[in-house]
Amino acid sequence: MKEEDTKKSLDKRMTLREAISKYVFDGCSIAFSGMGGEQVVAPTYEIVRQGQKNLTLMGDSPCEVGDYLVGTGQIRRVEVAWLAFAVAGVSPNYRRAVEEGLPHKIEVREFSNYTMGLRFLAGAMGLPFMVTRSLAGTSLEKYNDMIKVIEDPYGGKKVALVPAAKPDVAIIHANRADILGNTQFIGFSSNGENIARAAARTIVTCEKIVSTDEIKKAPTLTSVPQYAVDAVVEVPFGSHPWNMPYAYAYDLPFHMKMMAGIDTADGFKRWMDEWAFGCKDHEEYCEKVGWARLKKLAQIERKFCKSKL
Amino acid sequence: MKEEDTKKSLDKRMTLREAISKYVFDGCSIAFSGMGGEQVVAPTYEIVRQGQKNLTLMGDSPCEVGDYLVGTGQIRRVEVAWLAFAVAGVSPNYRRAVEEGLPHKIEVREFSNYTMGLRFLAGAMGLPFMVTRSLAGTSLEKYNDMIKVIEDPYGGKKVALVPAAKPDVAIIHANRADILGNTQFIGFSSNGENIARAAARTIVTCEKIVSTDEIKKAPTLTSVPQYAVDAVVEVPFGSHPWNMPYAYAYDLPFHMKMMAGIDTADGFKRWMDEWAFGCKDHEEYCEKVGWARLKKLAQIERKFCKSKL
Amino acid sequence: MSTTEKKYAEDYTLQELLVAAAAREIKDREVVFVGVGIPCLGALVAKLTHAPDVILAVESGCIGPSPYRLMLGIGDNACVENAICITSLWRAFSDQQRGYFDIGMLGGAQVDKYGNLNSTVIFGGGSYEKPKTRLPGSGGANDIAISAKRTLIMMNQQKRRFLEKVDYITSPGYLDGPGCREKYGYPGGGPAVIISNMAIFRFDEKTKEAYLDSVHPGVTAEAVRKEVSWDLQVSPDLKTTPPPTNEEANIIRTLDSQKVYTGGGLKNLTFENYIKMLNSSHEKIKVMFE
Amino acid sequence: MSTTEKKYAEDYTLQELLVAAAAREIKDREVVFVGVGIPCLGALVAKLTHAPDVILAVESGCIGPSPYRLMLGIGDNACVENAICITSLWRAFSDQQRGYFDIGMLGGAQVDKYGNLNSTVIFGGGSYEKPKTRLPGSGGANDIAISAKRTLIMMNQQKRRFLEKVDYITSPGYLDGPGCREKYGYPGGGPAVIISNMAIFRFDEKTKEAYLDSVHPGVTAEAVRKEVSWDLQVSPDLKTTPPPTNEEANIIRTLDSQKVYTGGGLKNLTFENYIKMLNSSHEKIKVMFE
Repeated sequence: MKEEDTKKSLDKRMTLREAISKYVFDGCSIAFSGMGGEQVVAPTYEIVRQGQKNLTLMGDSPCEVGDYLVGTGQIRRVEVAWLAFAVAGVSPNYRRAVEEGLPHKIEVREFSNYTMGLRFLAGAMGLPFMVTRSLAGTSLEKYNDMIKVIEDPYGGKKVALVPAAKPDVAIIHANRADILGNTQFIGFSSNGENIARAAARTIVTCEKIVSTDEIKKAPTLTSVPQYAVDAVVEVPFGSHPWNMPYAYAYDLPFHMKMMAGIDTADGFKRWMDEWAFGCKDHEEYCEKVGWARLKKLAQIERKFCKSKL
Repeated sequence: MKEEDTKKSLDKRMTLREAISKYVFDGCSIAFSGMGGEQVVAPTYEIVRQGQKNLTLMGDSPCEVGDYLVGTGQIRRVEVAWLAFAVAGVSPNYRRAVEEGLPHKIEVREFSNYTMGLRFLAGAMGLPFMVTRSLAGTSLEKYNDMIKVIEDPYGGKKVALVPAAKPDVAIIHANRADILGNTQFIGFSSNGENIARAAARTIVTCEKIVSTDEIKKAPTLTSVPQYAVDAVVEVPFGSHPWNMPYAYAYDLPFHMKMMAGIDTADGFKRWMDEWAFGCKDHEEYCEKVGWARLKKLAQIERKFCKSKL
Repeated sequence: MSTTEKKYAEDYTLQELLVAAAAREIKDREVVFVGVGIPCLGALVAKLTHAPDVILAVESGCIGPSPYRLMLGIGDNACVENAICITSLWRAFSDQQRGYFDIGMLGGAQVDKYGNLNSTVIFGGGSYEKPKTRLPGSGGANDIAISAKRTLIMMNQQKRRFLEKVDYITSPGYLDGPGCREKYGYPGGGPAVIISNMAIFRFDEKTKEAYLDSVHPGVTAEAVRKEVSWDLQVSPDLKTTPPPTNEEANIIRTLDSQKVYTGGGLKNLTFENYIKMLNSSHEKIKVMFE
Repeated sequence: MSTTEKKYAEDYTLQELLVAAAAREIKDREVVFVGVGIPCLGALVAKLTHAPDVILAVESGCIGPSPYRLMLGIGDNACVENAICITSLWRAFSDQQRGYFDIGMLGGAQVDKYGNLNSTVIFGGGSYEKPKTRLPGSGGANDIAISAKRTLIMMNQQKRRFLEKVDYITSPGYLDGPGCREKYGYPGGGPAVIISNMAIFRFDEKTKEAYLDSVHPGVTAEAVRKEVSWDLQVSPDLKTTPPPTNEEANIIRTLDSQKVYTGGGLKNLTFENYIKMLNSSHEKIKVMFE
């Protein structure tokens, strides 16, 4: 279907399986929202299940989505700022791929979080590139041919340029959206609003689908308007084990268990067998984690942060 | 006082008179928020009263502030996209200045609303310039030496560049702010959040000063954080006769009376005598307009748009 | 045909016909970047008739309002009313530059055969620096002309306004003809239509020149040609612009009961009548949206 | 002096001393761009002791939170808790580039005498493309190093980490020495301090080289020099790093009761203990903020 038609649809709901199989294709470039939290985890498992290949990942600091899809061999190239699991640890599959070429070598183009953010901003604005004070004079510039340093035409010093990022597909995970695709982050949006616009096709996954009337009660919260969205999928606990602001706390103990699990290539395979292929969908994943545990994470969060929405 | 010190002050409240006399100086460049509504009117009258001269106005589509300060001869140069009064009519003082050199000639550098917005965005981001698809190939580029057209270094077509706008002073009018300077627009922000950051010194005028606890109840509404603000002034009805979202409706009949009043140079002088010099401050202006009338404008607005804040 | 014709209002004014003509250029579900005046009223009429899912957008940063009143400006409070998204000026224009906006609305003091518009200066023997007439300038027009997928132009029909070449290109149409927009990588497609007080013009796909497509009731092609400075081509299939329907006329008269946009009502608008207009519009339009 | 000394905790750990040392680098009312771990905990301790009006900022876009718990990441929910502004990543970094952020916090696997940091690759005989050790990469570090007014660096003290020259400059310090940052127009001032598990280093204003300014209790200058690859200069006024105060130690132990940052607690963290930590932190820290 033409982009025009899906972006103008009045009901963009579908299942996660449908959305991923419709828009994520072999050889495509793909980007995800999230930053040190709010990670797009459930769609990552679904992409592992479906097995799309030769992907180019464009991201600032992707966690599961970077490490897993490198580990499964689905990624061919990354354009990123950072790949690890923050407090939980480093990225074992990324290390194996770069250091040992396992399961195969990947191309790497490195930026910083801000300049990946600027690349998505340029893409979102329909501009060819963006200027930045970062990068110039450092090894990032030296080892990455996508970064250009020019003399400021307005007579200033050297400035670096980064090209627009325009992924084929973006998947962003937000607190809520309506069936038209109007998407709201109640907490921070990281680069979500720009990643959504930079992509040709945009899948919004959200904790909760709400009515358009609910959206209209807080219109300043709408980071992504409907005209930038192709699909809307309700995926509660879609960021687990990560936190989701105003929804549930970080499941750090689960994350540590996962880190121990994926430490070796064999362990990683077992983890995927159990948590990706062993669950037919995200609902089964949640059941396996345990609804009581997930509910506890939501409960404890309400103690700290209560949203009026 | 050093910029550091005022921006770190824990109580930035002052009167409009104090704020303008402290930060608006002869020969300075100045910018204002607002776009087809939310205009910064009360501070304009105060600048007329205080008489600062040789100003450079940087703005997208300024109304009173452009026309009045050109009419009083306080402006030396404008860098703008548009100067008029929208539905109410054209800008008589701007016309007199350009067509007849009255009260004196002014320098004009013209941009579009978007590209002035991008100039403020560049200023807000600490960047030397911004790229745009607008301007190239049109007369704006031809007659404005500040616009440069280059070949896209990433191999694309021609693109235009516009330099960062970094005014000495910005005055933005918002719905609410706390005494630290955390500033919230409940409706649209036009270019307010970038103008505030682009300037060296930033005065926030607002309809209402609220507690920091109130600000924290809707943190996503904070368009300008305290570290970008030097002064906070409570100025209810500060945009009259313009509308302020979620506060009061447009006073179109008053605007038409004003337009008839300032149509000639003599008429403009009389209007200033009556409404700027004839009122010692904004409070007297409001009294003269009539509190009952202002209250009615607030009342009718609540019928259309109710804010939960 | 007769049943269709019956729907048309009989006592309509020229201004109302222009509003209706503008409204009909808008398709349902489109994103429309609206300005002040007749075209804006047209967009509201479209939303209340054949295009309920149209998304209005304005320069101040409001997306998708459903106001119960006339929008008196691009930053009027009507623009935040029941909006789906409220953001900033730079973001709204960036979304347009990204390609999300289907139609933009423009006007000017001069237009030429390639749809280039001037709303900046009339030289009149003078120059850019010292013109005969200084106009307001671009505002967002340059950006809309470059980036909206297509634009609708609203003009007064006068020979001195419909020119071979405008004094100053504020808002580019097709510049010097075919291929010019591509040279600069303009994201948008350029002008689709000019609606004047006499006629409707469209643009030839090959030559990019404006041709006469429709005359308003009672106007001849010859009369239009007299008010155009270039050798105007006329469509072999010349139409007559249909008048507003009863439904359209009713909405127009409710939203603009004081004839702010559709008559000379602005100059003598009293505070009392203004408040009355807002009150009655709130009552009546609310019902239509629900 | 004795009254001051009495405040110091007696049973503190090295990790707690590092947290306190980081906290003391922060002045009240400063804007601090915090990351994960020890420095982040330091920023929270500063806010709860000598710098109540400090503004924390994180990369995900949260400005000015006052969380009742440990921040477990730069996008942890603790970052939105009682925040004064919640926005986007690009905006937070743009505000830093504009010059609003006083201090940024950095770490790495290698540092050199000019404060350049490597958190990308250890060549180890290999190359960038085929290194011995692949590290996570810049994240926001390159941007913080370039644009924060000053930076605080946290490092493990080992000869192979304190180098004459790093393999790869992820985060520039003073590059090749005086004048280099100016050449590229970096908005920020560069590194102010390195805190290691043995000592505190500062930078000579003229040479831009790191020198030894303070040793932690029980550590000698000679021992530090053994773990540095360049000819380390020692301050004529060499200090001993003060231990955490009782108040600081108390806050650290409340926020991180499971020793996630300040001990080996992370690996064996049970769900039960984790929830317990959050609950008790909520109770106790809430009181401190109020």
